[in-house]
Formats: sequence, structure tokens, C-alpha cells
Amino acid sequence: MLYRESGQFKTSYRADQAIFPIRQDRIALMVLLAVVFILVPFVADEYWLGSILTPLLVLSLAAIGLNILTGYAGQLSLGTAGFMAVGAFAAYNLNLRVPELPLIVDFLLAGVFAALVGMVFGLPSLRIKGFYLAVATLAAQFFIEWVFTHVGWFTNYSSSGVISAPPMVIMGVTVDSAVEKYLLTLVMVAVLALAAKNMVRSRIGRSWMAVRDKDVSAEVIGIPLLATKLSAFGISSFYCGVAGALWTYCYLGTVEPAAFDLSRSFQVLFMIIIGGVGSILGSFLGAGFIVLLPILLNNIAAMIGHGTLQADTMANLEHIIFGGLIIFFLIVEPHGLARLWQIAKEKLRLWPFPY
Amino acid sequence: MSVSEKQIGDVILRCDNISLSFGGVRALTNISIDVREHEILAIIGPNGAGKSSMLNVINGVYHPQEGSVTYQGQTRRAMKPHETARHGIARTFQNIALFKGMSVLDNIMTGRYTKMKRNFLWQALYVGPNLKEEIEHREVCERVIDFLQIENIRKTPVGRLPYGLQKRVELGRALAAEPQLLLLDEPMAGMNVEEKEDMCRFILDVNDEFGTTIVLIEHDMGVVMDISDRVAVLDYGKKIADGSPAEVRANQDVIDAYLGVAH
Amino acid sequence: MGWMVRGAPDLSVHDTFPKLMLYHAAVRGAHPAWREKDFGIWQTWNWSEVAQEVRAFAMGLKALGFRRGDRLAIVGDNRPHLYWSMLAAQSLGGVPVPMYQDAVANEMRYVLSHAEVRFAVVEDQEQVDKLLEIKSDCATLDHIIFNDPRGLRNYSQPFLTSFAKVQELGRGEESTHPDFFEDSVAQGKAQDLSVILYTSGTTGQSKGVMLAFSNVIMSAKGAIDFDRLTGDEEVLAYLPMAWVGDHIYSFGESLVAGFCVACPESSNTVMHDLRELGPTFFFAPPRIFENLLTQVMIRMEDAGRIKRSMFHYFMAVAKRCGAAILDGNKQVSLSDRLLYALGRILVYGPLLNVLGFTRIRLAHTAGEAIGPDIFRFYRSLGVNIKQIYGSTEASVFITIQPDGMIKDDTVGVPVPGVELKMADSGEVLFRSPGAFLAYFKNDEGTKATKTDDGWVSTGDAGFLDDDGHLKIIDRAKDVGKLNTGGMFAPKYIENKLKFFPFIKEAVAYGDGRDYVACFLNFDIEAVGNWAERKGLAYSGYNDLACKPEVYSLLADCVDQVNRDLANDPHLSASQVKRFLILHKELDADDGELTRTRKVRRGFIAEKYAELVTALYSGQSHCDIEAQVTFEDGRKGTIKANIAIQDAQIYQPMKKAG
Amino acid sequence: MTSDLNFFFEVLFGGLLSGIMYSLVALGFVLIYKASGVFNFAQGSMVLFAALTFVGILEMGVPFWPALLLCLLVMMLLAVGIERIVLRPLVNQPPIALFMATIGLSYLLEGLGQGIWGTQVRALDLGIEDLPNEMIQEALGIQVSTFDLFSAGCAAVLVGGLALFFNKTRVGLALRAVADDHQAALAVGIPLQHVWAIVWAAAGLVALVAGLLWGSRLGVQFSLSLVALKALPVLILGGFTSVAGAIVGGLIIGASEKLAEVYISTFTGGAVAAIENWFPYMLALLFLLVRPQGLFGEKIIERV
Repeated sequence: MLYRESGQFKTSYRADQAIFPIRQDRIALMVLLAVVFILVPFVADEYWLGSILTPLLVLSLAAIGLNILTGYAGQLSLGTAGFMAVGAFAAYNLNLRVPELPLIVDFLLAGVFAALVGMVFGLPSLRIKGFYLAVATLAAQFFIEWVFTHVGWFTNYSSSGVISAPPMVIMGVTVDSAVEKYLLTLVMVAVLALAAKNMVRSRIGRSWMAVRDKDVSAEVIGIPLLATKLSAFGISSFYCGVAGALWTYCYLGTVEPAAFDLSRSFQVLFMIIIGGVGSILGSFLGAGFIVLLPILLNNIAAMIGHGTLQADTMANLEHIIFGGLIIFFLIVEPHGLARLWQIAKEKLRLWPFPY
Repeated sequence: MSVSEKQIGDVILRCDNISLSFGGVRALTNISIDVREHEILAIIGPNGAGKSSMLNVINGVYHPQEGSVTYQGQTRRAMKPHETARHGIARTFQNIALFKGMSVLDNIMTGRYTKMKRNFLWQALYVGPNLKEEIEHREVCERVIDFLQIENIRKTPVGRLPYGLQKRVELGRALAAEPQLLLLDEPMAGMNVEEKEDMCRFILDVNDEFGTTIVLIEHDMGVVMDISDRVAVLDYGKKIADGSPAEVRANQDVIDAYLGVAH
Repeated sequence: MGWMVRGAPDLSVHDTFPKLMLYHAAVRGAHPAWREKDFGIWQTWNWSEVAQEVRAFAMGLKALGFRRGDRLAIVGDNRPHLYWSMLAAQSLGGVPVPMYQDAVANEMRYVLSHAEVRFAVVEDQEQVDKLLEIKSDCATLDHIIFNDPRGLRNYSQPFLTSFAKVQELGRGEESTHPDFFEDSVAQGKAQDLSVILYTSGTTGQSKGVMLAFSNVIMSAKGAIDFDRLTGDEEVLAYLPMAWVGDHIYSFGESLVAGFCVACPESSNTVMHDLRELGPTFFFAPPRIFENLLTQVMIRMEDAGRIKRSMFHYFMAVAKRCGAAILDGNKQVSLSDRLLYALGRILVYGPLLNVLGFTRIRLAHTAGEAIGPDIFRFYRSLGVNIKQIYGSTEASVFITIQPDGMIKDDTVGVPVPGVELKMADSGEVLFRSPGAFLAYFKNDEGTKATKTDDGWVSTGDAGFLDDDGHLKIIDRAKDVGKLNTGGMFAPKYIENKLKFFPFIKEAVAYGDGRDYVACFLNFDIEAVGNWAERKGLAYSGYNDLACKPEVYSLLADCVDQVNRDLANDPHLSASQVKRFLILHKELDADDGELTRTRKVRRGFIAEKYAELVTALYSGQSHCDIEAQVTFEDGRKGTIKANIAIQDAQIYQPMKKAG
Repeated sequence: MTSDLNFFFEVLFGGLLSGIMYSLVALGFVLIYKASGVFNFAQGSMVLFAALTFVGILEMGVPFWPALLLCLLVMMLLAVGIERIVLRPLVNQPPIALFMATIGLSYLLEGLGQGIWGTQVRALDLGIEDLPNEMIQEALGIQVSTFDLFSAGCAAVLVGGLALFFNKTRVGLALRAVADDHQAALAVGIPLQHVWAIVWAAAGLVALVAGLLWGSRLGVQFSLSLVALKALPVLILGGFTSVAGAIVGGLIIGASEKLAEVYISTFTGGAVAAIENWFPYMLALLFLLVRPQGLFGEKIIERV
């Protein structure tokens, strides 16, 4: 309805290949960025910033990571949380043992460590596919969880295994309020999301999708399968690793293996299924959906139940709803919210015509 | 209209005594085939004669137990398909093997994979050298799109295209690699007459405009006789004839192989 | 910052197209001049690039031996390179002869030999093959230059050269003759022959209309000033280059105003490219506007109920006040203005966007009468569409509808510089700076059309109304007289009838008769739908044709036409007095229509002589037996008893004062 | 030395017997995978659901055997329902989508089971002691749990029964045909959907047995669904399509897991504890690299 594409023709490939080739979309993006960078920090309270928006952003990042591996490269992973844990503990240990490094560098190196671990666990992907590979990533999940729980060095021999994250100082500025943590997360997520979008529309992204869609012809066209799959594992795990570090530093404030258990992996997997497999936008939509739905449910329950519903009933209800939604989306819209968004946009572009 | 004679050059691919078997089942027995530069060589034969296996040996999908493949003067043992791709061999498949989740343009862009150099960090940044590279290769792909006359479906996901167009896109993906040797596995299978004519035209044009050497498998004898310079006939994994279309047509073994098993 | 200067060229100095091109290259060199959708994007050349390209090509032509006065044929779809070939030829004092690209080899042979063409610039292999076929018959043709080399690699004829090769040759030539191009351009004069346009020969051999630079330039200039076009327009060049309309809209006006001309990717993608480009100024014959409207309506019918009713609601709003708002009428109520603004967001804007008219400031239509409903539809959406009247011999423009004074049934007022007068026969004559020099090698034809003092006959009959608007009613040769002395313009009446969606064809008689009577064919789809809604059972066309209900339906249409005619002092005598509905649809296979679906009035009158007699006899019924050709080619006869109905005749309106 | 050896055998036997328990769960996976190509991640949740339902019915005062029958009925209905509502609409989707759907399903079943029957831990007493069997101790001098023996017996009966069913009955033969080639099975007129329903029902039965055995050992609670995770390495080892593989794989995993835990923990002085979570996976993974199709799986030659 608001689209006026006629006359927005492209005279160069640069313009044609822009992420947002339509002017109205660019305007909408600018508005969105203005809202999340400027309006939200002013308007939102501590609860919203610290307990909803920050984890939402971090999980979006993890979902982007998983989407790169599963959505783009077609390699199903159930070890997302494990790779997040690597990032979290790497950031903690880097900070602890090499205090000279700036925190941002810690975060990025945390991602690199996660990438290396991810690539090790991606090695079997050359020989095994599908469920077998999923099981291999499950091995990574359990192994990593176990290592951080049982090898004391990683937790600096803390007796409880739960450590407070050290305070964050970035270029002399202490990041400790909810707003500051939110903004730090937002910047990291925005930059990395852009990088992810860029990769998936470049050579490496095409090679991932080629391997996903038809590995035989990918190889015949000159794409080395192992290197491509490993690159997907590595880059995906990098994103998960950075997300893990942010989860620890900006959201939880504590470093503990229990934050990265199998159910976290499933949570992120659900995000990409509901949000949209093979879509960067979908990663955000899915994270938003999965984070916000329980809050919405709780509020509804509080309204109608007047607090009579118990916590475990709520948990069960959540399980049922998420499980049901996963099945629903897989059956009805396997490409998730991102596809619904795309369809809506398409309708809007054709408005008032049906086609 | 005076059309200059086609120049057929030296042998660029030599398969020597290739034998291939799968768990005891012989697919190819002692096959030797030469392919000369600029020619169109058709491999024909009844179903199960080993035609596709032969292509798979040439581009490294299968590794023969015996024999050797000499390409551009280099004799090789086991080479991976992605390595042969780097050496200028491209192919299409009998059953369309496009990347279903990608657009026509992206499919064709993957054909440029081996020619692109920027690493993933540049790609993450996108602008600058990576964009320059993307655009350079886009230009090449646009020429392929123009050549195959698929401009109007450039951004359509390939899964939505009719069969004939998908075949054309697959050819486009192979062409984007600017191969010296192009292997086509039944490029016209399942097409109607008009689509077949178009495809013939494209194959001849590729051969003509770019000088690409083409090895193709085809069932439609009319097509084979029309467009190929040379025909090799396989039957039960053995080569039973090799020569010009006219020679092959007159060959008694070929007649027996085709007519002897008349249905 | 030369490109910021928006000054219009002084046409007394820059009096040829090559000079204008150099002017734009110098003054606003970075402004886009030509675009072509190719390789997925709109490849764009600015004015200074165009000047370079033309220069290189012209020098190449010179190297090939092109001399002043040589004719250069141009064959192909709209391509920038082909337009540049025209400029190159003109730069060298030569004359471009654009030809219809879909003509068969035989038709081309006539033009090529008649114009004594030495050089031909063609688009691709298809055209090369055509020319090779007839080359031996065209003694003068020395060189064929092709733009797209695809498939031509193995053509070894020495006279075949690629466009790029010629340019390469030209760049070499420049080093030895650096000033040749400028000198050659400077030698051109306003009065020089700039182009020969062959009219498509509907009757007899086509004639080569010779236009001087001043003809095209002054005509273009008149229209540009009339509609206040600027150098920032974007137009789409998609009509045949050989047609004068394209020559003016995509070439002449562009070079005078300096605006940008875009060529579509191919003839199949015109509508898509139109939508992408979103031109600011658009010319199309009525049938294109009609097709677009039909598509819109069909697609809208498939929309959901809510969207559909919203659409119809706002279309009604637009119908009520859209045109008035476009014309700057102050009488529109505030509520209507608000509704219209809302409609602009919800319906009109998206609709125009889908049509590719988002940026459109001005649209022209000509060639035949446009249906008033279609015309009003676009105007009510805010598209400033205007009818114009013109001809090849006038370098197009004779009249244009002025802003704020648009009438459905006139073609506007004379463009400044154009004088009009009516011959006694009712034929329209004009005299203008755009009037052609002469027909090429056809003095007889020239004399018959153009008087010594410059009056050119158009072949159309018409008159000026009280506001000075020209109204074209028919071809002059078809206009007859009623026995009562009134003017009878059959096509005018037929068109009026055909504008009703129920009426598919009409054949009017009246020349040498006492009154006007006509045959009607109804539109089986429209009337069929109507019948279904009415619950009227029918089996087919000839069943419906006998129904009194259908008669009364069409009688309403005839009645409406008669009311309109009564308002017109020139035509009030030619109201339809009697009509009948033909028992079969007029068909080209039966020779009743031409292949382009024009009625063959004389043939029909002969074939259905009894019916014509009956129309003028006062009978209420008539039996007829007619030959028909069925779809499978078999012939048969239909017998029918056809009713003849009288229509109400209205008194002519008396003008007050 | 003898005591060391005895200890080794004790550990080995214990491992093998608990391996049988893994096999039981793995069996459910294999049945469904073989017939419909679906990797049913929700098998573990079905185990939990079965145990919860059984305990729930018992708590309502229904005697043991009728409760078992009732529960069996519920499980079969559930299984058939899942096949119809979840899997049939996804029939032409890529296997990985089906897999993800079963992950969703496992969430749904966990929520549903606990929502209906409550989340607290319940004991389930089958009346068999989880104590060293005296007869064996006397005969062989090693300690083996009676309960383990009992479960092994149950598993053997179940496997035997299923083997009979599939080899001797018409439906069983149809199932095997389906497993070999869907298209061909359809072509010879085997009603695929009936076969699938029966297989799912059989999987429900297996889940019930596993649920009872595991439930009585671990208590009926949420973590019961995690036994499915134990079964995955078993599957990889044994191959997805082989009943025999499920049994042998279970034995290998069970034995090596116990041995590794005992011996590695001993070597490292207890510092490396609780490795049974990941050890089977690593083992399976290493095995995969050598033989991607599993012990009993068939090698697939990819044709291009």
C-alpha cells in the first residue's frame, strides 16, 4: 500500500544488490534503528531493558549463528548452547588471565575459540549427514557442558561453579547499568547481523546454500564440501560464542555451565524454526517470539487466573504451546515468521491487487 | 550464407582403459575415449550402458579401479570433483541438480565460485573489494543470462520454474564457470520439441561462440546425429563404436545393440 | 558545474540534432541521455558519453565511405545504438531512414530501393538475415552494420560489420581527422533534410515523408512549450522507430529539451519495464491505455470482497471529483477533497504504481478516438492524459488538449504556430513550421497533399467547436451527405456506439439517404453477463439477437448517442433513426472486417442488401439468409428473421444567444 | 587378581544389562525409522508419557493389570494420533523437518504428560528388587541385579515377539516391504498409512515397556524423557534400520559406558566424574567416522 516502486529503477549492480533495494524499506529501517537506538533507551525501564530486550538480542545473535549453520548450510546442530558456553568461558578466562586485552577483543576472541571448537565438532560432517550429524553435535553439547562443569581450571576452581561476571570496562567507560548493557549488546548484535547478511549474500553464503540444496552439484561446480561445511561450523560457532559471552556479561552477570544446557540449544533451534530457517530477519523474529510469548502468557494467566496458576503449570503450558507451535509451523509454514512477513510485504507491494 | 568450417583441435581429454565397478557389478569395462578440442562428442547407448558413469569418471565423482584419465596433458588418479572444476570441467545432471532454495541469478553465480578470491572477512564487510568482485562476476553471469535468454526469470527461485527452464538454468550455471570442457548428461531429457530445439541451438552456440568442447549424453537420436561431430556408443559398459554420426549409424554392432533389444 | 545550467538551447543556433546533441554534451554532459534495460539493469549513457559514441560511429561511417546526402536505413527494436546511428548519419549530412523492424523482406526491399539506401544499421542476426535475402535486389546497399553480434560470428561477408567495429574504425579515423566531425556538424542547416519516414502503406505503396531539421525541431519545441516539458523527463521508447510518433517523442523532443529516453529490454518486457522505469511523460495509442485498464479491472475482480468494495468506493469518489481536482477546479467540496486524498493513499497511488504511472506528469494519446470512459478513468486518477491530433506530414503536432480544458470528444486547440482551416468538404487543412518538405521522389503525391502556399490536407474531416477545439469526425473520404443536407460521418457515429461496452461493432449508413440507420453487433460477453444477471435464458449469439430485451438494451445505447448528437449543431441531423441487431457476429473470416478489425462498410452493405433496404423501407422485420464460416472452416447458411427497431430522434439544441 | 576379574565381570554384566534397557528405547526409534524414515526424537517423551500415565492410572485405584491394558490402549491411541496429526501432513518434507517436528512433539508430550499427571516424582514398584541376584552370586560369584535380569528378560520377550510379528504376520511382511521401498510397496497395493499406524502403535508399546522398567528404576519424573538421549548413541552404533543393531549397540554402549566410568574414574582418582553423559556419544562419533552407516546399516551408494 505504501510502496511506490515504479520509478525506483537500478542503473548499477551496486544499487541492484543493495540489502534494501526499495526506498520505502530503507526508510522503515532507519525508523526502526532510530527507535531501538534512541527511543528505547529513553523510554524502556530497567526490567524491559535488562530482562527482556537484552536477552532477546543475545538470543537473536545465537539464532543467527544457528541459522548460518542449519538454515543456510543445512547442517542441523543441537549443540548451540555448547558453543555459547565456549564463548562465555573463553571470555571469562581471557579477561581473567590476559587482563590487558580490551573487553571487546575478549568477546571477539571468545567467538574465535568457539569457532575453533565448532570446527572440530564439524569435522564429522564430511562423512555423516542429517540425524547422524545432529547426534554428533549433541555429543559436543554434552561434552562441553561436562568439561566446564568438571574441569576446575575453566571456573578458576571456584567451589560453586558459579562465578559473577567481572565488571565491564570498555575504553574507560564502565558498562554496568541496564541501558549501557543494552546498548553494548545492541551495537554488537547490529554489526554482527549486518556481517551475517553480507556473508549470506556473498560467495560464502552461496556456497553454504549450494551445499545445503544439492551437495553433489555443489562439488561439481568447484565448491569443496569439507571446507565449506567447516566454514559454516566455524562462523556459526563464532556467532554463538559471542552470544555466549554477551549472555554471561550483559544478561546473567554470572558464569555458569548450567546456563548453556541442552534446553538452551533447543530454545535457539525453536527460534529459527518459528522465525524462519535460512533468514537473518527470521532469527530476530523467532527470538522475539520465543522470548516474548512466555511473558505474554504469564500476563494473560495473571489476568484471568488471578495468580492461581502455579509456576510448574505455566512451565507445562509453555512446553505444550511451544511444542505445538513448532509442529504447526513445520506443517503450515516451514519458513516461519520470516516468510509470513515476506508474504505480508508482497501483499502490501501489490495492494490493492491480489497478484 | 558463407559459414566458415569449424576447426577441431587436438585431444584434450583421453580416457584410457577405464574400468569401474560397484561392489562387484561392472559398470564400465576397458573404455577408451578421446575428446578433441572444440568438438561435440555424443555418448549414446541403451539404458544402463554406463553413459552417466563415464561422465562421472571424467569429472571425478567416481574413481575408476583401472585406467587413467589424461586431461590437458596431465594424467590423474583420483581427483575430487571440485578439483576438476578448477581445471575447467563443468557439467549438468540427468536429473536437475539445481540449488532449489536459490534464485536463478544466485544459482548461476555459484558457477563463478572458483574464480572468486575474496575471503569471508571481506565478504562480511561486503563493500569495497568484495563488492567490486561481486559486480565483476555478476556482469559475467548477466552475459550468460542474456545468452540463454532467461532475463525475465533472473530473480525467480528456481524451484518455481518449469522443467525446461530449469534445464536451461543448469546449463547457465555450468557456463558461468567458463569451462573448457562441458559435460551434459541428457540435456534434453523430458523436453518438448520446441524446448529441444532451443536447447540444441544453445549447445551449438556455446560450442561455436566460446569454442567450448562438449561431451553429451542423449537419447534422442535425431538430436545426436544433428549436432554432434562424433558419436561414441556404449553397450553394457563397453564401447562398441566410435566415429562420425554417419559411420556410427551404419555400424552393424550399433544397429544390433539398438535393434537387437527392440521392445 | 556546467551540468547545473538548465538553460534551453537557442534553437536558431543549435538548429540541427547533431548540434543540439553537442550542446547538451557541453552544457549538461553528466545528465542521463539514454538508458537501455540490458543485463539486468538500466545501462545509462549521459549526454557527453552519447556525443562520444555518436562521434566514434560517425567517424567510422566516414571511414567506410559515407558521404553527405547518403541514406542510412535503420532496422530494429528501440535501441540507443540505433538512435545514435541516426545522429551519426545526420552529423555527416546524411539522412536516416528508420524502417519497421517487423516488416518482411519483401516490404523492406521497396523502401531500401526507393530510398536508395547505401548503409543499413540493423539490430541483430534476424535483421541481417532478412537484408541478406534481398541484398541482391537493392543495388545501392553497400554496407550492413549490426549491433548485436550474437550468432553472426561465422558470417564472413565483407560488407558486414559490427557497430563496435565501426566505432573502432572511427576512433582510428579521428586521429587523422580530428576536426572532421565538428566541421561536418557545423555544415548542417535547419532547412536540411533530417529524416525520411515511410508511412505504413495501408493504401498502395508507402510514401517517404521528408522532414527537415526545422520541421521536427520546431514541432517538438511547440509541444514542449505547450506542455512545459523540461530536461528532466524520463520517457520510454517502445513504439516502432519508423513511426513519426516515436521519432518525435523519443528523439526530437529529447534532443530539444535534453531529457532522457529509456529503451526496454525487449518488446515482450515493455509493460514490466514501463512499471520499473516509471516515466514522467508517456505516449501510447488508446488501445494500450485500454489494455492496462482491462488488466486492472480483471485483477481487481479476483481480490477479496473488502478490498474490492473499497476499490469501487474510491473509484466512485475519483469519478466524482478526480478530474475536477486535476483540472484545478475550485468547486470541489472539502469532504470530497479529503476522501480523494485518502483514496490516493489507499487506491490511486498503489494503482498508478502498478501501472508504472507513479511519476507521470503528462500522457499523450492519439491515433484513434479513445473511449470516454477510459479517458476519464485515467484523468480521475490524476494522470494528466491528453488527446493530441497530428500526422507524419505535420511532424506530429497539430492540436493538443490544453490543461484545464479537456473535453472527451475533441482533440484540443492548435499548437502555437499551427494554423487550421476547413475545406468545403469538411476536410481539415493545416499550415505549420512542422509541415513536411515533400514526399520523396513523389511530386504528384506532394502536389495532391500540400499546396504551394503551405497548406497541407490531413484527409480527416472535422470542425472547430465554439471553444476553438478541433473535433475530428471521420476520414474525409468516408464523410457523406444525407439527402436532407446534413453531414454524415459514419465512423464518428459507429465509434460513439462502440464506446458502450454492450456494443461490439456498428455499421452506420446514411450517405445519399434520408436518415441514418445502422447494424449493430453486441458484445456477447457483456450482454451474456447481463442476461445471466437478468435470468434470461439463451443459447448463443443469434438466440440473444432475437430477444426483445436485448433490443431494448441496445435501444438505450442508441438513444444516448442520439441525445449527444442532438447537442452538436454539425451532426444533429445524423441521429440514428432505425437500427437492427445482426443475427451473426461480423467476422474477418467472412470478409466483413479487415484483419485489423475495421468494418468493411461497402462489402457489408452489398452482402446484406436486403437488410439495408429494409432499414430504409419501414418494414418491422426482414428475412435473411446468410453465409457463415464456422470455426472449423466449414461454410453454412443461417436463416433468420430480423427485427428492425425505430429510435427516438431529438430536436437539436438551440444555442442560447 | 580374581577379585579384579570378578569386579570387571560385574561391571561388564551390569553394563550389558543396562545396555539392554537402552536397547529397549532404541528399539522404538528403529521401528519408526524403518517404516517411515522418521527419526522420532519424541520416543523419550513417549517413554515418560507412558510411565506417567501408568502411575497416574494406578493412583486412581485401578489394579495393575487393567491399568497396564488401559495404558497400552492410551499409548497406542497416542501413537496413532501422532502419526495422523503430526507426521502425515509432513510426509513429503525433508527428513530433517520431520526430525524437528518430533523435537516439537517431545516438548508437547512432556508438557502434556506433566500437565495431566503432575510434575512430582513418583515411585513405581513393579515388585522386583534392584538387588544382587543371589542365585547368580552363588553360581558365578558375581553380583548382578535381579531387576536388570528381569528387564533383560522383558526386552528379550519384546524383541522376540516383535520378530515373530514382523516375520510371520501379513502386516509384518507388509512393513518390511515398506521399509525396503515405499514406492514399490505402494505399487503392490500395500496401504502405507495402515502400516505406519501399526508401527507407531508398536512404538507406543515399546515405549510403555521401557517406561515401566525405567520408571521403576529411576522414579517416574521428567528426567525419564532423557533416556532417549541415551538411546541415540546406541542407534548410531547399531544403525538406524536394524533391530539387531539396536540390541547389539545397546549392549556395547552399556558395557563400555560402565567400564569407562569405573576404570577412567579410578585412574583419575575420581576427578573425571559423570562421564556417562558424553562418553557414549564420543564412542559413537568415533565409530561413525569409520563406518558412517553403523554396525548393521546398509551402505548407500549415491547415484548421480
